[in-house]
Amino acid sequence: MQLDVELKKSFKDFTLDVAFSLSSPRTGIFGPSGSGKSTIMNLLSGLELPDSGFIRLGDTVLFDAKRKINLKPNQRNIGVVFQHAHLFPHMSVKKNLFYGYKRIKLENRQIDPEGLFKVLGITQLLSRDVSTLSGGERQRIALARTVLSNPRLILMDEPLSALDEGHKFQIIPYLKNVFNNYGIPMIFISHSVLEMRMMTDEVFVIQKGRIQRHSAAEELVRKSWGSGLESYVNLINLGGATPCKDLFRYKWGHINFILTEPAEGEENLFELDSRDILLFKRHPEATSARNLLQCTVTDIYSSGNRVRVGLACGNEHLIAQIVSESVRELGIEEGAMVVAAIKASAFKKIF
Amino acid sequence: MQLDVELKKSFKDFTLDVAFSLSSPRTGIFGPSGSGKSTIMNLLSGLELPDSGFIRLGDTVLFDAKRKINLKPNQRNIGVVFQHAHLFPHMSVKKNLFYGYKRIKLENRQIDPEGLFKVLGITQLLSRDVSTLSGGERQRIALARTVLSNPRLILMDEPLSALDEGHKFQIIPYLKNVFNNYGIPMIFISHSVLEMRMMTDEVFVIQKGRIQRHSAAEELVRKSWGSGLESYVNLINLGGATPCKDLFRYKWGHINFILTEPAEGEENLFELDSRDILLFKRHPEATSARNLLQCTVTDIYSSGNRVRVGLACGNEHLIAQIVSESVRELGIEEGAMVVAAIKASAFKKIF
Amino acid sequence: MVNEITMLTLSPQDISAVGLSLKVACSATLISTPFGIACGYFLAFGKIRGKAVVEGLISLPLVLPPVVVGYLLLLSFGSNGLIGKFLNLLGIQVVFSLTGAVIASAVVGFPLMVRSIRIGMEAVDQSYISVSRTLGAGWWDSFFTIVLPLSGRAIFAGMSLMFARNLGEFGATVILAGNIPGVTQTIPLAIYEYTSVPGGDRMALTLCLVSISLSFAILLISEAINRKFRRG
Amino acid sequence: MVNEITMLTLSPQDISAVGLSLKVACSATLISTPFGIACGYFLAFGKIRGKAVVEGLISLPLVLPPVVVGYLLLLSFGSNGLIGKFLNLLGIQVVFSLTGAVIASAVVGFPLMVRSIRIGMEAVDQSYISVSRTLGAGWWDSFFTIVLPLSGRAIFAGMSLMFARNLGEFGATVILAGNIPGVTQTIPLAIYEYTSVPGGDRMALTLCLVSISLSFAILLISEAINRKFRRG
Amino acid sequence: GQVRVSVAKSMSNLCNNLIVQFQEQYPDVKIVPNFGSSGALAKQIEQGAPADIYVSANPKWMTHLIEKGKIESDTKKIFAHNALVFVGKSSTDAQSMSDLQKLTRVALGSPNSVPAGQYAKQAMDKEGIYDEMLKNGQLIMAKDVRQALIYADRGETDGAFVYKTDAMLAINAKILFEVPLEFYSRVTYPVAMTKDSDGNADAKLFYDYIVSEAAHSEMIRLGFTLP
Ligand SMILES: Nc1ncnc2c1ncn2[C@@H]1O[C@H](COP(=O)(O)OP(=O)(O)OP(=O)(O)O)[C@@H](O)[C@H]1O
Ligand SMILES: Nc1ncnc2c1ncn2[C@@H]1O[C@H](COP(=O)(O)OP(=O)(O)OP(=O)(O)O)[C@@H](O)[C@H]1O
Ligand code: MOO
Ligand SMILES: [Mg+2]
Ligand SMILES: [Mg+2]
Repeated sequence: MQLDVELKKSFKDFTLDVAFSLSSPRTGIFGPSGSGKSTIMNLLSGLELPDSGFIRLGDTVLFDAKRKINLKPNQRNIGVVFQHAHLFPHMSVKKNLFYGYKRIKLENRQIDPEGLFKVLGITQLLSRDVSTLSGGERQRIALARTVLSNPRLILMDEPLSALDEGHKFQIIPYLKNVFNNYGIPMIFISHSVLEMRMMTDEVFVIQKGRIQRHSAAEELVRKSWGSGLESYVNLINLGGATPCKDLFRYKWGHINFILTEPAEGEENLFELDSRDILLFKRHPEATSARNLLQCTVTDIYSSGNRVRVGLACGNEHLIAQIVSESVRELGIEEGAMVVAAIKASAFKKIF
Repeated sequence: MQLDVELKKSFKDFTLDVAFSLSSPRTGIFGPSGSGKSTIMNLLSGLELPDSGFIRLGDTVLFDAKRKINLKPNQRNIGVVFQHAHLFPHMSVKKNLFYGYKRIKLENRQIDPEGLFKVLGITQLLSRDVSTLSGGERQRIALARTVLSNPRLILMDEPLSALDEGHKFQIIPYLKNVFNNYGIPMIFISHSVLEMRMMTDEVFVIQKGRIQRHSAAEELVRKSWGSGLESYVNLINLGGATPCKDLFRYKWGHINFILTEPAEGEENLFELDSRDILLFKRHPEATSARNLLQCTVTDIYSSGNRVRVGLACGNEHLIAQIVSESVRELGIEEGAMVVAAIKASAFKKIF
Repeated sequence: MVNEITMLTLSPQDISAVGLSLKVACSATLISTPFGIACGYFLAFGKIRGKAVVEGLISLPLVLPPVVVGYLLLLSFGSNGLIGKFLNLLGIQVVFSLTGAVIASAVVGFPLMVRSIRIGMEAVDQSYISVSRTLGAGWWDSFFTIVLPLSGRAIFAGMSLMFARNLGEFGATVILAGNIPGVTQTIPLAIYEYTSVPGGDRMALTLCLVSISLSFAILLISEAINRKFRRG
Repeated sequence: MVNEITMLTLSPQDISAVGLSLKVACSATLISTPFGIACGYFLAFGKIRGKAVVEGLISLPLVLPPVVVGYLLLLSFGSNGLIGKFLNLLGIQVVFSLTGAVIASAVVGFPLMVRSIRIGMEAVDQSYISVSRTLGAGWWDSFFTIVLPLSGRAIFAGMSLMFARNLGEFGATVILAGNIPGVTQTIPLAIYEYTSVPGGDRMALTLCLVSISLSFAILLISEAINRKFRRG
Repeated sequence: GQVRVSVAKSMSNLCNNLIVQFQEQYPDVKIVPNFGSSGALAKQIEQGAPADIYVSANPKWMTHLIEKGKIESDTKKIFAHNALVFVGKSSTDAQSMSDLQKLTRVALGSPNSVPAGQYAKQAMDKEGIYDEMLKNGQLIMAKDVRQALIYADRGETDGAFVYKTDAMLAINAKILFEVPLEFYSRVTYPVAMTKDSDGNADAKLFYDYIVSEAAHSEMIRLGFTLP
């Protein structure tokens, strides 16, 4: 997918003026509240009319002010998932789900609803009343409804921010599954760094109606450091779990991790707070930490009294965060060897 | 304050039947959704009529079915803070704040509005339009509005659950300040264990319309273990911070902790995940952990493959959570000595 | 009048009046509904300036005495009137026909229906419309599957209001459609005629009671529909 | 009629009719408003069974032909009527007086006002009322400081609807108050007189235009108030 | 065939009875009556509403239609006459026009719009009491005769000027006196065929029937006087 956009839109005291091209199927738009994220989405989907500019998706011109082209929202084939699910209150869950599906030509119905429902875990909700659904369930239905309308591109406007932490992480794997399985490109709007890292590969950062920069999603976090309170979170993809006594062993590259948490499936994402990695100069003796890794320090960057240490363990990378005092005490410098101790319980399963 | 209650109330498919007495100024009502928490609140405040029973607050009878006494909500002098702030949309922030205040007799106006606004940090909001407030601001206004009405008791029905994590922890210190400064007793309704621990001393656990048990707030957490995923969080009250190189030293009983985070004031609440405490049999040599504590194991309880170890460090107590394998390796048993290592960055400031 | 309620019987002419009234009120309501929905939608969602003017025009039949409304309709639909001439070419006779009664009722009840529908449509969340558009529904599709069902309660309320008003409509009908027994004599016109017959009061009262029962029936039906809408 | 618009002049009698109409429409609207609010509140929040019956009774004047309504009012307020006898003792004369015109207008316009207010009140969130009660406001206090302001838009809409309807009210007024120039002859009654005389159409038209202007003015005022309510 | 008759409402009773009589003789002819106030009927005819015969209670409207060229003027005939009476409760003390000024309230059709009111005004003017009674607020104007009758019947006014035919509808009120014929011009009900009726033989048939003596007995029964 190739999307080329150049748009201007003025409101009373806000002006959006952006131009960008994107080809990554997982793109993020990141920015603070009021920066214009939703406005971009409304313009792309045709719900609002730009003052000038153009929108090209692949080789279809969706909008061109000069050539007076302006496809209606229903002609654009762009799906939208809003912050609030906006399930139609007068329809059953099933009717909601098939609303878009029924409106596409038979030959374009490439998605198997049953399969999608299974992927999203909503098969058992079909007969429920819309008003009885929880927030997470509502968002999954909304997503399924959009996917079933067979869009060429899905825009997601903070689909998770109305959910609490529990629901949020419950729905992310579903989202990822859908986009992996059905290969639909998407633009993900959010002001959460964590969501961005999990959902997108590259990110446009927007501020006051203008695009500030364009970078890889991972960059966002490292660079955004310095704001102070947040610590870096390692996102670690592990393979399937093998029981090992009463714990579980996971493959991480050539290394094994011992975790307290079990997991099903062959792909699992865990969160490891950079502060949960304890560094030793020498191998400690008896300790309650289950994972002791021999690592090489690859880089060191610091902010205030805290230091982030890049570690290479085999082919994999980790970031540990320690205090600057420890750097001196442990003699940490690029190329130095250290032992990283990680408790089996420090890994938090995202999905 | 002494509150004696005996109430029955039946709905179509729900019956509330409770009897309790309470005297603690910080009492919690804890229970799952639909257990009858809000119903209790509505009955206490007079917004709903009990089928039978009585309510006595101090020596005032607010309700007595047999004696046909039923004070109106406005005669009960009980303040309520709801889950949603319910600020009156047609009034300014200021009018909202003084709604109750204007309705009490001059001689009863014991609270100084200016002081309260300062405590709640809302002085600069007075001239704002209600619709421009954020969720946290709205709740603080709602709280101030209730406090200014000079109630003998404040009921709070999940005042935090509509807020996101950031706002939630932002408002808790304000809440605590208010209840400390003005000495108004309160009943706090919630289904969050953490909120309960922070806001209340004793807790009634309610389920399906009946009181299951009555216990100290701390008990709630320890006993609730076994549900699985959650780890125990140590809530640690520390004194004022003293800068110490680029870190900060806090007093905890007779012990000092080294933290990365600064704090103002002489009372600070930090969260320490039980999984962030690493245990060693012997004192480890060079390590990035800033805090090494010599502790005695006081008790051990386990669930699945995880074990919680009670530790005594001087007069203070901590709970560490490790895997059962480590218990064997480290030879942990009641009375054993271990070294607890805690990174300076493991402490998370709540307020 | 009160002591004469004892015998309530309807003459054949009364029965035909009741039938005509029902026919007229139903047709007028049903025919007006699409226009009422269109006007309600325009007033609720339209972004054009001068909505107040349109609203004022729609409210006219409310402000003018019904007899005047009837006279203005007679001017337009009479065989000398603009619309009347055109309809005559098509062989449609409005004056002195049931069609005329329906038109008179429709015009007089219209402002009430539009107000009700407008309030309901103003309460429809725009987001649902946006969502349906992005799901591939065209404007009309979205209108029929989202806007209409979501303002269903208000539409039914408007219809029942108009129906009730139509049951009592006299002034405009008597001018445009005439008062012809069996053809255009609805309940109010029959009541009017009874007042010039000795002992006509009792019969008039009976007809009033019929009107009242009809309107109660409609009220109950519309409440039931409302309740269903509120649930579903 | 159309080619006669050229000269629009009002006779002194017409001017008095306009004045009376304004007086009657304003008084009827203002007097009905408290009752309309009470009924609207009851229908919106009341928990008693049989609300449908109350609603039906309130709707009666809508369903019956205005002339019948006027006749029923005459029965009640006339010197032999129950209420009439009582009021006579107090020295209040309803029949053939401006008071009668006001009562007739109030009764006929009432159902429209109540419907509008009811819809508005149904939209008021009960929680605000609960909150105000726990803040120490008594029932009336809460009603005046919360319920009324929050349903202000609907109340004004109901008032303007009723006012408009009153400008056109003929049937009930003419029976209860009589058609007495300078005393009870409002615009619709004056129009009726003109239309009953051959050649009176031009004068009738002039009065219609006055009515229309008045209702437009009210419409614009109520729109302005609405906008203020939406903002504030 | 079909005959459309526009009948002033005050004649509806009479007309209905005549139609029944007529159709006993001519069952094939369908008479379609339309009842309304004389003015409303005239306006309908003026605007081209279908009508073959116009029976008016107000000669002015007949003249108006003749001026507008809607009437076959040579068919205009006096159909019936009526008499003006004064009705009221039996307790009301009024035996003649000269007693009226003593009464508190008197109802009459509005002289501007109701013919019966015009006749009443004529009578009172003749007696020389109209202007004063009007000034004193003793006169209650009604929109039609029927309304004036209701007022008198229910005792809202001491009495009312109505036609003799209307007085027969009263339940409580009695005829207190008949207004002497010399006090007002004669109450006439004109009837005529419209230009639209052109060539409608059945209409002519009905027209001839109601202006013939066949109608007289019914007129007398209902209180009209014969032309
Ligand atoms: N229809 C409109 N009329 C006037 N101003 C508007 C309109 N829509 C958006 N704006 C303004 O445009 C700015 C950007 O709004 P937008 O909704 O795009 O922000 P956002 O980045 O999506 O914020 P959030 O994260 O809060 O959703 C805001 O200042 C908003 O007030
Ligand atoms: N007015 C009512 N009519 C019928 N049932 C009611 C009513 N109010 C509450 N209930 C029922 O009573 C039960 C308890 O409700 P309540 O609101 O007290 O729960 P809660 O503990 O506050 O739950 P939550 O945590 O979700 O707020 C629920 O099953 C609810 O459906
Ligand atoms: O039939 Mo009339 O025009 O009311 O006298
Ligand atoms: Mg947005
Ligand atoms: Mg609750």
